[in-house]
Amino acid sequence: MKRIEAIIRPARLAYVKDALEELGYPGITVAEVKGHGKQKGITEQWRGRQYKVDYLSKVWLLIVVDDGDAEKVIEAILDNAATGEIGDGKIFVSEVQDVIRVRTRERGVAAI
Amino acid sequence: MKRIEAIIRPARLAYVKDALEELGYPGITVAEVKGHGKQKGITEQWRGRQYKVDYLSKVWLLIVVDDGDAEKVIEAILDNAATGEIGDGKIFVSEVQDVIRVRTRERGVAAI
Amino acid sequence: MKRIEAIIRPARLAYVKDALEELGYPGITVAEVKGHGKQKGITEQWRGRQYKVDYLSKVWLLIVVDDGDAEKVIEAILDNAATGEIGDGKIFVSEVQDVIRVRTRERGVAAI
Amino acid sequence: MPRRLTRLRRPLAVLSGALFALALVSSAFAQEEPAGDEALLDLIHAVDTAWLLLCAFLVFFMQAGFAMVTAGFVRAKNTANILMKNMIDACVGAVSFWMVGWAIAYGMGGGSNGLFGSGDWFLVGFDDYASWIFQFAFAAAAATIVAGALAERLKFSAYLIYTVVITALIYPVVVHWAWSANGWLSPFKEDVLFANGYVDFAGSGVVHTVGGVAGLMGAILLGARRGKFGRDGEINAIPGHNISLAVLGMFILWFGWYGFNPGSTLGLSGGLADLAALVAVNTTLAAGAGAFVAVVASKLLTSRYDAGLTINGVLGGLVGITAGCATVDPWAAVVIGSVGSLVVFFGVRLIDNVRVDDPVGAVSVHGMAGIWGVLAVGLFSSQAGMERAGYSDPSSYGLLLGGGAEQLGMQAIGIAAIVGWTAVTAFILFAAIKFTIGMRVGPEEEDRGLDLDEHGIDAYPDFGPTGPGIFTGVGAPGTAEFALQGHEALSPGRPGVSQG
Amino acid sequence: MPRRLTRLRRPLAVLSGALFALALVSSAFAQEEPAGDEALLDLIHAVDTAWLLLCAFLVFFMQAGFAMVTAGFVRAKNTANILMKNMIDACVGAVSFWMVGWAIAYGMGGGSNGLFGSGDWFLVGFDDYASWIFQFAFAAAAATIVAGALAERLKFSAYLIYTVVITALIYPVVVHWAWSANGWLSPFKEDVLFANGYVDFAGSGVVHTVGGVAGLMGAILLGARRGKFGRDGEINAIPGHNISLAVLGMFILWFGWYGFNPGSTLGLSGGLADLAALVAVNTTLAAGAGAFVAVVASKLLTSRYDAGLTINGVLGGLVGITAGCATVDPWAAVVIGSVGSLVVFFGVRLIDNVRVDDPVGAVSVHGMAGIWGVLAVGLFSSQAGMERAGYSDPSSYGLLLGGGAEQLGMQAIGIAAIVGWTAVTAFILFAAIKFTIGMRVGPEEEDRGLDLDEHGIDAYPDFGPTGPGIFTGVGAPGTAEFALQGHEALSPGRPGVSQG
Amino acid sequence: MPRRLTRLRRPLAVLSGALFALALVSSAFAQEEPAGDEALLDLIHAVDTAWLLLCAFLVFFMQAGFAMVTAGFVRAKNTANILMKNMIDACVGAVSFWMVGWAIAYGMGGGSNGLFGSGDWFLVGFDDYASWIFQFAFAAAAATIVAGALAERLKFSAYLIYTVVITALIYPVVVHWAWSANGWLSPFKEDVLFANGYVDFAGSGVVHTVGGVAGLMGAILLGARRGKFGRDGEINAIPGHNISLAVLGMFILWFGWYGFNPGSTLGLSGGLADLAALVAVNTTLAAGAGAFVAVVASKLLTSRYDAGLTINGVLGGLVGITAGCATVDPWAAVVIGSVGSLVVFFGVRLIDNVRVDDPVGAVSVHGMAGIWGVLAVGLFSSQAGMERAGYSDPSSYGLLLGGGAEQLGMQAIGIAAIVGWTAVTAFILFAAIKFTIGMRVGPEEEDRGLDLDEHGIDAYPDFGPTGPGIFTGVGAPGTAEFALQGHEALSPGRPGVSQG
Ligand SMILES: Nc1ncnc2c1ncn2[C@@H]1O[C@H](COP(=O)(O)OP(=O)(O)O)[C@@H](O)[C@H]1O
Ligand SMILES: Nc1ncnc2c1ncn2[C@@H]1O[C@H](COP(=O)(O)OP(=O)(O)O)[C@@H](O)[C@H]1O
Ligand SMILES: Nc1ncnc2c1ncn2[C@@H]1O[C@H](COP(=O)(O)OP(=O)(O)O)[C@@H](O)[C@H]1O
Repeated sequence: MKRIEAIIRPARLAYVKDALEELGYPGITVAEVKGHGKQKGITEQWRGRQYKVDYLSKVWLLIVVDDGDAEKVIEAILDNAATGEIGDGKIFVSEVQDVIRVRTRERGVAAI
Repeated sequence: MKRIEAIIRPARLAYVKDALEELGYPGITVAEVKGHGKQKGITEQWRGRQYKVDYLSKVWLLIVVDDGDAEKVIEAILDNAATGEIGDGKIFVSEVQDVIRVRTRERGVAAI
Repeated sequence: MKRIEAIIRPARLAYVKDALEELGYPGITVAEVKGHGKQKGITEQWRGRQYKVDYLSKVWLLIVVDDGDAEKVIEAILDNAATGEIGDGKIFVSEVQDVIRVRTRERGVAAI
Repeated sequence: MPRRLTRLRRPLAVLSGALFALALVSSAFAQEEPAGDEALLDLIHAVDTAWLLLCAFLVFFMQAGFAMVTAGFVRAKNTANILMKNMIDACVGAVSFWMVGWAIAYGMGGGSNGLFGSGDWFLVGFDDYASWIFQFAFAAAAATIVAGALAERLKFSAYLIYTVVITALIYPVVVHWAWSANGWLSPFKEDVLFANGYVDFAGSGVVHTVGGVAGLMGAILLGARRGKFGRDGEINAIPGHNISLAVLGMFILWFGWYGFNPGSTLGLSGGLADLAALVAVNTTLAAGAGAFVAVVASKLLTSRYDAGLTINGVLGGLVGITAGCATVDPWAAVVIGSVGSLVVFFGVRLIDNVRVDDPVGAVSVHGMAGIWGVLAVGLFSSQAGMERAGYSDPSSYGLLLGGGAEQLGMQAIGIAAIVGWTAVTAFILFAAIKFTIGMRVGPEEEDRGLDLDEHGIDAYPDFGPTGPGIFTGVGAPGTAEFALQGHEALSPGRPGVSQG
Repeated sequence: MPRRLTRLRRPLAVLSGALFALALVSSAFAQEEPAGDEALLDLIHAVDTAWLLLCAFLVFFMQAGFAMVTAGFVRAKNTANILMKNMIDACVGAVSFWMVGWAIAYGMGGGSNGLFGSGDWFLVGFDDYASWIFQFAFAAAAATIVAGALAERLKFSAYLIYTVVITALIYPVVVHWAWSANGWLSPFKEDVLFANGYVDFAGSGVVHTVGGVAGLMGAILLGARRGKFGRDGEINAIPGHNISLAVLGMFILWFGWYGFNPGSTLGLSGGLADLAALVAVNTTLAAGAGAFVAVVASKLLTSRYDAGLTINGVLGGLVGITAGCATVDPWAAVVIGSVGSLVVFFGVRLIDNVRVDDPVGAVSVHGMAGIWGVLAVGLFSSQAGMERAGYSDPSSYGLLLGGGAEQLGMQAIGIAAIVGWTAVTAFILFAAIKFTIGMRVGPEEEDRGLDLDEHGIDAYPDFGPTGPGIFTGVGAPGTAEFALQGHEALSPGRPGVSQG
Repeated sequence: MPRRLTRLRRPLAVLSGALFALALVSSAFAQEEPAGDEALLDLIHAVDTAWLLLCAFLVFFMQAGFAMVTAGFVRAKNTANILMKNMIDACVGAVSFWMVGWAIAYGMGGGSNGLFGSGDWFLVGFDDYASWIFQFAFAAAAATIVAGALAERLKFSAYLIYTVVITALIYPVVVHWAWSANGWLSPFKEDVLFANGYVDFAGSGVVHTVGGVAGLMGAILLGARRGKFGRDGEINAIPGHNISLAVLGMFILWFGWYGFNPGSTLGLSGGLADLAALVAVNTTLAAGAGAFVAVVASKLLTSRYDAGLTINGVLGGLVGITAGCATVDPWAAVVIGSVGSLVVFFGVRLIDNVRVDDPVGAVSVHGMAGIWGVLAVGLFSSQAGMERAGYSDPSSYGLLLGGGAEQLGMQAIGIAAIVGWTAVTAFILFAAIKFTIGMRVGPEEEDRGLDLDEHGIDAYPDFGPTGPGIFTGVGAPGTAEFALQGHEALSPGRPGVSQG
């Protein structure tokens, strides 16, 4: 099974989630994270003095899927998360050895 | 070594943590995340108008253990995180190639 | 490619980030997490009654790099995150099968 | 006995006590030394002035209440922006009401014509300062109502222009009509239009409806926030960010309303103190009933005790009673407050249904409940109430109490005129802004929140997802300590690298 | 000369100045024109009325203070619930005190019997509106105290019923006993029980102890919050969520207390202004000393300067001085405030140790420090103090100042009666609620927080872990913009999909 | 006619109305019964006293404003600490001003010498309570200003000592100089130094500059916060945590300022009511102009409408007008407020550039704008203004209005003396603290935030990264419920395991 971990723009999450749900992958976990990369940070100011916020708000999205579904899921994320501007984020794919559903103790693909 | 990543209900964390500590695994990292899955979201309302919150508060728990200990740890999590209701969460297990303790630069199992 | 996941002290993040940036690895993702380990928690009090906060604020840092760069990055983290006191944190290294840049759909090392 | 003078309300009534006493005293002491007399007159004037000042301070404090309710009802990312708007309307309002607003509302020079005043520009040669500050606080309240209706998308520069125009022109003209000594609607002019003239004791219509209608015009021209209305016609809730601030704001507003309504006696002497006390009681009961009705209605109709609607319900009750607080009896205040709350309850839905986006419910709370309050005067005022409040023709009073339909008709005419004037002028104003400098921030800016682009700030840098939080931009090696301090650098805290 | 009337406190004393002056003036002017006289009497009445009104407004504003302290002391997930309770008790209290409460406290019709009044129901035929609003504000304060003690687990519907009963019955009866012209404990009745009768100038016992004891009964019947007491007997701290709001609330309460205590002179004329000034000074010193003692005690006994205890210490000092603020000298106010703070300090521990869960310390702050305040009158009142405050028998005064034990005995009887009445009636009330509609939310709801199930809301949707935060439920494809706006949809913001 | 007495300001002026009236009345009624007379005098005194009390309450409420602005301007991790400091200075200030402060400021016993008073220690034998509480509120304001300048690094114990000394000694001496009946700078002494003496109507210099300069001395000795100044000379911005609280605090301060400035008439009778009204108008216009200028300046010079600078701008306008609020005309108030705002704007930069770290801008807002306010009296006071405010030599007035340079010179001398005294004594005080118990927390504690180590608390446990949030330390198996409750344990909520 594949562990797909995507760092995307917060504003694109709704689109990505809807797309995944339509494809039949409702199970996802998300979190607010901060990203730093090529995208330049924001300049804010405090009582007239400017400062740079180097970390931008991003959404971290975790979805574990069966090997065969990985490409479909990745495509869906790419289609809905991309704006073409710097800062769209990354997808990291790695191998998961086991998945367990806490409620039923099912294991493996059945548990996804 | 195994990287065990569990998504559980916030209310069960204390039980899981205590169980792990008793078993001799005090080192864990946790974070607040939001989950979406089969469990239906909450309906809230704002000045009389209802809306659905699709993401539920979950705890993400990360614990890296030696290969031999993985099953024990998974069992402990399952025992203490399950309520039997939809939304209990998932455990994902993957391989970790190396662990380093920042303080001592120890590596591998010694660093866990 | 390697997925390097470090749990470090919040106060050390700025040093680590600067070091990584100088080495030419500007792309990182961070989040606020809480850690529990050998480091003892904080005792707070509320209207005169003390209680223990078992979880300490930590920063979770994710950086994916090419295999050859992993050691350099790990060294940089170790150099800048260590204080020598209990609670400095851990680095977990695992294998990433694929990296995709959302903006360009580039894959693999090119996408890092 | 100069009874009529006693009851001349704005702005002359502030002198009423003194005049009343003067008449009494001078007849008595006609042949004597005027000394004790003089001290008494001085004191009467002092007491009336102090009442006006203290109530003005309370009304001013409502600015804090508006700021907190409105801030609590928007998202965190637009908080600094709405607070800036709330600050600036009071501040710019002070300056423009000093320069122009007062002159148009109450200026006595240059042959007033019933439509607008003129004279006392910049308060030169003017000395009724207590009246000015009391009226200023009302003008600022009218102005700030609009901020909420246009929240989360209106440009700050557009608001800056709007706020000058409403405090300098739109609102003062209405005041002149309704409260000056020769406004065409005014109950204080020599020959009132009919019945008692337009009776709006503390300004349900003059202040609140003006704010609400101006907000409505702005909201129509501005369009809804992104995401408020779905493509398939669905109406989305967009929750605010801080219910604690909103409740605090509600309590501050209620507190300030004790200056707004009781202070509108404009004095204490000559029996006005008892009137102020009754007004305070009516205000309290209307607010309480409004909240109670909102709680019950929300439980019945939405299945939960809705906090936002309860806040709106209190305010609806308060706005509703504002016009009739001096002329109705306590039981009627309970009714008026209850209905005011329902007006808000259903008004909020109505506004949504006609696809106008009013993030804080300003149009319903101030506009609609304000209209209700004005009409309620014509329905519920008692004969004794008209008399004790000093209106000229107590034989016209509340329709439901047998006082005929005349007063109700007068109220309808008055509020129609106010709504009409405000709607037209505010529409022109906002349209002019829209087609020149533009009203609305860009869509990306709106998504990011107005705080960042307009003000370069996070309202809560340590909490929100957008703030730097525990993450710092300060490069570690570049961080040193102030010489006198001598600590060794350990870690840089949370500051950002200065660009300046 | 109706001198005794001058000192009749609630509610007649409001007339005192006028009567006092009337006596003086009418004797002087007996053979003259009464005109200047009439203006003076009008003004005296106006000034006394205005004082009562302004102080009532300040006391009302304490609602905001209670709301903020209590909200700050609970967890974020129960914030909207506690705020709703704070709003609704003021609001429902207004209505029920109008209908019933006042009649039982001060109603003059139908042969009062020393136990409860009757008459002036719904304020029909009533005109002492300033007194009503002042007394209402006190009733609302007594009611709201209980919200804190029962926070984080009491059902909203249960609170709604409770709040009607306390403002309509439980509290008004105590007021009748202690402050009406023929209450059996009252120092203002013809023949006081003994000594000066029960002396409780502004209500340490009448208001605060009533609230504190009712809260205690409720907390006992309700049980502790889940997690407060461990299986092995450990007592867990459950920190609140917002120390900024709590401090703000404390300052608002202190500010409001300047209406509560000095306003209890019920007038300014006839020398009462100087009494009010002394009362204000005593109030200030007791609060300051209370905070100082709390800071020192917490440092010594818990090793840190405890912020929550400091807030509680200020309030303990204020509650403590409330009964004796007019009859003690400043040095004694410092002592009373200091002890009041210690009473709270140890009271909080005691309540924990007897396994009662009082999330905000209401029982200690209001109940216990209130009892201390009542007793302190019998310990520290000076002879001159009793005299200047107009009590009937200044030869009985503070035990520690050589005034004998009589007054202290009278105080003990009074507070025992108040505690007894409140404990019994509140217990019956809460038990009746418990065994009919139920007092307590279910355990899952308690864990989730009351905001969600009772009110369908997150108090802070953008901050807390439970709020939608930056995550939205709006389906992207379904999101469109309001027609007039014309922006292309980019991203949906944070709204949820409407269900309505 | 006792004209001079009428105008004696602090603390005698409170009697002015009464004395003025007494003179009038007694001459008139010389041969008659003094009865109506007596009632009138009583009422005059009552009204003057009530004004002082009500304004004192408003000034006291500024403590809440200071607390909120300062808390909003620091990081979340230092919030409880700064709030504790704000609470404790009002509280300790009350006690020390009762014991010592008043005696030094206004004590009449023991041959005052123009430098400091003596007598009325502990208020024994004293009865001008209204004056005491008014003056106390000012002392507390002066004290609390410093908290902001030293925020985020000063030890709580150091602050505790500082607060005693400033309210007992440093501030009272300045008051004696400037406002007592024989202070060497005072305009109310028999022979003023020259011109009208040092004119500082409500205390731009006496209160605000004292606070600002003391803060500056403290900040210099304390050193900058870690991370404020970089090694390579860069100046880092360290944003605060809560702009909502800061705006609320600003509005509370402005509201309280209506007690501060208009209340400084110290009475209402004898024409003072009209003076108070003018003062209120000037205060309003200066604040409004200050905000407007800050908004425009920040837009032009930083490209954004800066919220923090707008708050500072309002305060700069208010501080600026405080000295001259009674003697300048409204147009001049607009100018003074505008310049005051610019003084703050550039002052904030200047302070940064000289490498002093003032986290909330207290030095600029109170210190610099205070000096500006004092000088502005000598520039803009009108002749009529000097007269109506009762100063002794109206022929010296504002330089820019043709009143000569004398008054400006007198103002310069006065403020130089105040700055000198405060700088020297505050420096000694802070140096003594630094070299005994230490001023500053350790660097690790500073990084962690002062809340944790000094107070053992998180200001926002549910939001911030440091709080326990949804994570609990309660061991699940050890958690049980209170017996009466009977729920089965499901989950432990968020409490921590008790250690006590
Ligand atoms: N090597 C990396 N490891 C982990 N996260 C990364 C890495 N590179 C980028 N990211 C994340 O992706 C986000 C976007 O990267 P950025 O370089 O700004 O733009 P783009 O993805 O368009 O090239 C960053 O904010 C960061 O959160
Ligand atoms: N495929 C998945 N990938 C990542 N997280 C998942 C996945 N499926 C479920 N989750 C997480 O597990 C939580 C519980 O899943 P849900 O389907 O609601 O109930 P259950 O685990 O009882 O079947 C979700 O809220 C989500 O956080
Ligand atoms: N086995 C583990 N799995 C996941 N996170 C761990 C593990 N052990 C430690 N951690 C994380 O590392 C942090 C530091 O660990 P700790 O034992 O306190 O000190 P040290 O790393 O110096 O030995 C913990 O707070 C926790 O977040």
